[in-house]
Amino acid sequence: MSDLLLSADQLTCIREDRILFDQLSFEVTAGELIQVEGPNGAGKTSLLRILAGLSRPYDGRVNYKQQDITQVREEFYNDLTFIGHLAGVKSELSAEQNLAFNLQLQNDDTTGLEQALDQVNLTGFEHAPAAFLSAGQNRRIALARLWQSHSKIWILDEPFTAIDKTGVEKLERLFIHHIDNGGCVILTSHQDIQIGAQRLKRITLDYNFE
Amino acid sequence: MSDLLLSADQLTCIREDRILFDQLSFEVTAGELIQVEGPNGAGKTSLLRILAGLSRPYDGRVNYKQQDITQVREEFYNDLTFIGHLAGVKSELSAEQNLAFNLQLQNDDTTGLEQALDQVNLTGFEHAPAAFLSAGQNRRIALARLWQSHSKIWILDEPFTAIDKTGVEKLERLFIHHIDNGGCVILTSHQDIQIGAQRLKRITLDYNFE
Amino acid sequence: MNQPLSYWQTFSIVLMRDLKVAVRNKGDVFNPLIFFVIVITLFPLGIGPEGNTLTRIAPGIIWVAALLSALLSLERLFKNDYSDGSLEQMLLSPQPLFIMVFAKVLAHWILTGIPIILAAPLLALLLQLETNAYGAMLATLALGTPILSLIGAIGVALTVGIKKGGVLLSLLILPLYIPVLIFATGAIEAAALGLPYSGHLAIIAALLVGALTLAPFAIGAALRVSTN
Amino acid sequence: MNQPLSYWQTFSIVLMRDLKVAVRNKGDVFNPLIFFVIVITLFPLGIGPEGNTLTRIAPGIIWVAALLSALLSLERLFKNDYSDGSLEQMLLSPQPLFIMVFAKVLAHWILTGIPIILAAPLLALLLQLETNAYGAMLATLALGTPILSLIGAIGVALTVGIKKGGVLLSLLILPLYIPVLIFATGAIEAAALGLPYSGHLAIIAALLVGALTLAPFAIGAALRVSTN
Amino acid sequence: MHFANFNDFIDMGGYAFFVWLSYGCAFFLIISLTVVSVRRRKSLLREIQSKQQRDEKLKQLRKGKNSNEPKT
Amino acid sequence: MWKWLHPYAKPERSYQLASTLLPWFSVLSITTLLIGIIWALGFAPVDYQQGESYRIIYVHVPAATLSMSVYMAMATAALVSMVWQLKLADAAAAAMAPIGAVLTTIALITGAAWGKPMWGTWWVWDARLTSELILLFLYLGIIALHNAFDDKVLAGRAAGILTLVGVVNIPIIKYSVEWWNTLHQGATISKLDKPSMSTDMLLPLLVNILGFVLMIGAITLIRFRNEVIARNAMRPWVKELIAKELK
Ligand code: HEM
Ligand SMILES: Nc1ncnc2c1ncn2[C@@H]1O[C@H](COP(=O)(O)OP(=O)(O)OP(=O)(O)O)[C@@H](O)[C@H]1O
Ligand SMILES: Nc1ncnc2c1ncn2[C@@H]1O[C@H](COP(=O)(O)OP(=O)(O)OP(=O)(O)O)[C@@H](O)[C@H]1O
Ligand SMILES: [Mg+2]
Ligand SMILES: [Mg+2]
Repeated sequence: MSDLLLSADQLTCIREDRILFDQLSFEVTAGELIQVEGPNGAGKTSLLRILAGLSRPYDGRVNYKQQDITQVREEFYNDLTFIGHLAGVKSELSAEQNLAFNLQLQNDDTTGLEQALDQVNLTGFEHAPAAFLSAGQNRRIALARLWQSHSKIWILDEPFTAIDKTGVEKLERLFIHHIDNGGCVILTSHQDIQIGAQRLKRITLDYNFE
Repeated sequence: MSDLLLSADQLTCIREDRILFDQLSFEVTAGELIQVEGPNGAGKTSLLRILAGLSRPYDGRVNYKQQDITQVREEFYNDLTFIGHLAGVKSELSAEQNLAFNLQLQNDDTTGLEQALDQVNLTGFEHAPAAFLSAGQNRRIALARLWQSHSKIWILDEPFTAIDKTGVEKLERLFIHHIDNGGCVILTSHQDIQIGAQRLKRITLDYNFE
Repeated sequence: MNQPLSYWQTFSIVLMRDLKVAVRNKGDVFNPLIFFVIVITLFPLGIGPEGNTLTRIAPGIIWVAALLSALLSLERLFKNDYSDGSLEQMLLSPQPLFIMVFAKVLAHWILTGIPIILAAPLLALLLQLETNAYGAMLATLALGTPILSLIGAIGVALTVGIKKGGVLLSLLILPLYIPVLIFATGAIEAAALGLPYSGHLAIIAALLVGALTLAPFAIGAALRVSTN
Repeated sequence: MNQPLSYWQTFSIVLMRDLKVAVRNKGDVFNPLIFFVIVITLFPLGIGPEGNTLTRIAPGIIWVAALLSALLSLERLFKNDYSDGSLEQMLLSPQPLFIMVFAKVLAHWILTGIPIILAAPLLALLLQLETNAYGAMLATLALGTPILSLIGAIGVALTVGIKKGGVLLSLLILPLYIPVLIFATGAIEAAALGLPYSGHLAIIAALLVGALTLAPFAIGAALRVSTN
Repeated sequence: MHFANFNDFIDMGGYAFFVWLSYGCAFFLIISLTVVSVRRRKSLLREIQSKQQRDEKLKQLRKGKNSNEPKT
Repeated sequence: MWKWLHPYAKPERSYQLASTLLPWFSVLSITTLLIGIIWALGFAPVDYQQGESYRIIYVHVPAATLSMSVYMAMATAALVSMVWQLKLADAAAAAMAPIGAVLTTIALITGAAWGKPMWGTWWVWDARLTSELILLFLYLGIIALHNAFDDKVLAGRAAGILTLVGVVNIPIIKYSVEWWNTLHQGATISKLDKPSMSTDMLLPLLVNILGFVLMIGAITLIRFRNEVIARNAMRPWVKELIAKELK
């Protein structure tokens, strides 16, 4: 494999004495779109947070380009964009200020904020505090970042939540564009993704009651 | 119309000096399922909160059985179940305690909690504090209430958020059962609803830019 | 449909739920008390351990500490309920709002007022309060702390929808706490000098009755406004 | 990809953002100050208006009030960021955490410490502080309030993932504030008596240097643990 | 006229600082409140106007977009 | 009374009414205040006890007396808005709060500046002084709460509730502070007791009080108009107003 970006190595996650997944290993290379599937409570969010280094697995490790992420934190985070259940949008700041701050933290390009906001249909709302926007518009502020992101690895926990249909389509096109350019996307979603099956890799988690 | 449950009378909603909807009137009778549609930020949540009496419209009024809801608050709320963007689940309490409390407040039947929790696939998690459950499981605790509800009017803001596919199907079956029994459902969702078009009435909101 | 709940049932359901939540958050039960103790011990540290001065100012310190610890714990009264949406559910319930609100305030008092009353004698000892003022101190705390919870709840209800929270709250309600503070410390000082203090107590009791009857409605109205 | 940010840029971006948020929440700018003022006025009300006693205890009151108002405003340092997910984003940023944390603490101090320092002379007037103690009061506040923000931030970072919030926090950090309190009030009292107080100031300055070097790392580590 | 000369008037029988401080502060506070209130009106009107213009612009923009969308 | 008021419950009408009244109030208040202040500073006789410092009374007393009247007016407006659901009453209350706060501040500053030469200290914990300070806090609380809401209508209602709760407390605060003060301090400051004034001292004071009332009226009208505009930004008449005024 030429372009191995991220690999999970024997990950085990135990929550409240329940084994969510055990010795889970997989690899993510450039050009892959991975959907983590499973019913509610299967452990998707837990897996994504472990992959992003936000929580520690009970056992096993996560490697970024063959190196443990806790060793190469700075390089890894420079190459990672994570959007979780919480959007990371400050309700006091405007859409534009929020986006600029998030991009700067990530060493991303902050020219062309307006185009990015236009992509997520927030033209006209750039300067209103996020508190004045709807649930979906708040998620859109967080997602606008993706259009400016230079990082290869995108980890997205239910990115389509609260987004309307045209928005979902636009996001899907962006994902394809991203993996075509050598990136990878790891996401969860309970909605079906309209991307050709050959491009989509699935990781299925299930209740481990056996 | 024999069974007029709820009617909106010339509702106007203005947020941040933008008119979301103007002079909106419609009626909801028993046996109807109404989907409020529109892109992000169109005003769906605002409309549902006005219908439930949680916020006041800029102009116009909402009637429950021909009477202004602010006049007949007690009867109306006895006949209403509202689940919003926030689930109303206390993370310190267990699923069972949460459900029991919500049902009691609503004068609903509190025998058979376990069946209700089983309906939403929470068997085995009844006694764990909600903080230990996943995003979808938390929503499920809130939704479990619907199986025990005696109220006719259900107002649900994006009830399918974070719910997996089998969960969504089950909910749709429940909605049909409810309207067959003389209830009505008003909901928003960005996902398509698999209910025969003849039973579904749509209210479409859009940006008022024309 | 079940039988509608009686007022008393509604009251006890809400009360029990709030107590349950507090017990699950073990900290909630002890923290106001510990804050009270810490604030009181800060004073000898800040002022110097001289006995005379401490005895003079002991009533004031005890009451100011009680006030601040009520204040600090008030946030939790509605804020958590607001941010997880269960306040919304209460507003949408057919049960009368003022009863639910009253139950919540009572739960707050049980969790903050009572521990303070129980701990006060010990702390008075540390501050070398005059021996014959203990009775007055306990009586004023018993009558006064419920007023703190009731009036405080109005402030919390008004600010519950606002991000700023904490500090705005104190600006709103501390001025309203001043009469309680003055009468209560007055009573304790009178008792320390061996003077009668039943007049002060009567006034505090009157304030309590007033707060009990008016506050629940004000709180309810405030909640409906600030969750709009 | 853009040029990575320099330390200084990261620092100023985070600082400016926190100040912007505070200015939007107009209240955030004035409220800690107003709390400070109100707490200070509570004491004369609780203790009685007698000038002599007030003068004796003025340094203690001013410092206890400063401590409490720092404490009450601390919550906002990380809590809001945690609950809207932006703390998570900061932890996932390639920028060094201790710098971002340091910028946040500085913003907190600018918004609470500086107003308190500016208002203190006026309040000292109300409490009839000895005239020759003003200099010492200002010096101790200038050196001491940053320590309050730095140490407080450790406590907030540790409790940010926990629902209980407020009161647990005070339990954690008030004990750590005690040394500052003792040396600061000691210095003011010495100055009031016309004694030299540079020794006390030196100790507070040493505490400040210690806190400045160690706290940002402690805060960063605490954040990683408590958001796990 | 109560005062013999202008200097006496300014001196206020030795209480100049306190008297003029009082009058000065009162004057300053009232005038600033008035000025702030009067200016607020203009800025309010301007705010509303700019919002209206923004809405207008958006209307055009969206119309353009909606007619484009089906083609792409 | 209600019938007479009713047409003015419409925002547009009350805006127009405020606009017609404003010039009258402005002109009258400025002339009255000018007369009063020149009289007070230059022509009123000197007080044999306090010397010229007593001239502070001519700002101190109007500001102090009216600081409380403004609060009562706000409370009345809040009550009206609550009982009759009259939204404009909230706007009036909101318009008055900053004025009350400014008056209270003036009373405090002038009082302190008078206290220094008379009592030798800027501040004592006297009953009146203390309750005036608490009144300032009440005002600041109401203003802060009002600013904390983004929606003007909600802000008005929330501030109204607080105002009403505060009005219940004002007599209690006043009473408690007075009572508290006398217990500790046997000898009260006798100079605060109303001195029996000679008419040539009293007259300019009355003129000044009238001037302050008119001035409060004028500023209230200015601010009231702003509040009405802010609450009706979407109405056509505001659009017309904008079209007329900003060209
Ligand atoms: C910070 C200091 C002071 C404050 C806050 C203050 C406050 C007040 C207040 C609230 C009133 C209004 C009474 C009412 O209408 O019920 C008042 C009236 C008055 N004050 Fe002051 N005062 C202060 C200092 C002084 C000083 C130093 C003097 C004179 C030596 C003084 C002389 C008067 C007089 C003569 C009145 C009018 C009395 C009356 O009509 O009842 N005040 N003051
Ligand atoms: N608290 C608020 N203050 C001011 N304006 C608001 C507020 N909440 C919403 N708005 C405005 O109202 C509009 C509609 O919001 P609403 O939440 O009703 O949208 P929605 O249709 O539910 O959208 P979504 O699909 O994203 O949930 C938003 O565009 C926003 O500009
Ligand atoms: N903070 C926590 N403490 C203890 N257990 C937890 C915690 N969070 C989650 N769990 C447990 O881990 C399991 C998996 O949670 P997770 O959030 O990963 O699920 P998920 O697959 O993302 O579900 P959803 O589709 O609902 O988002 C849950 O069933 C829950 O029991
Ligand atoms: Mg999840
Ligand atoms: Mg919505």
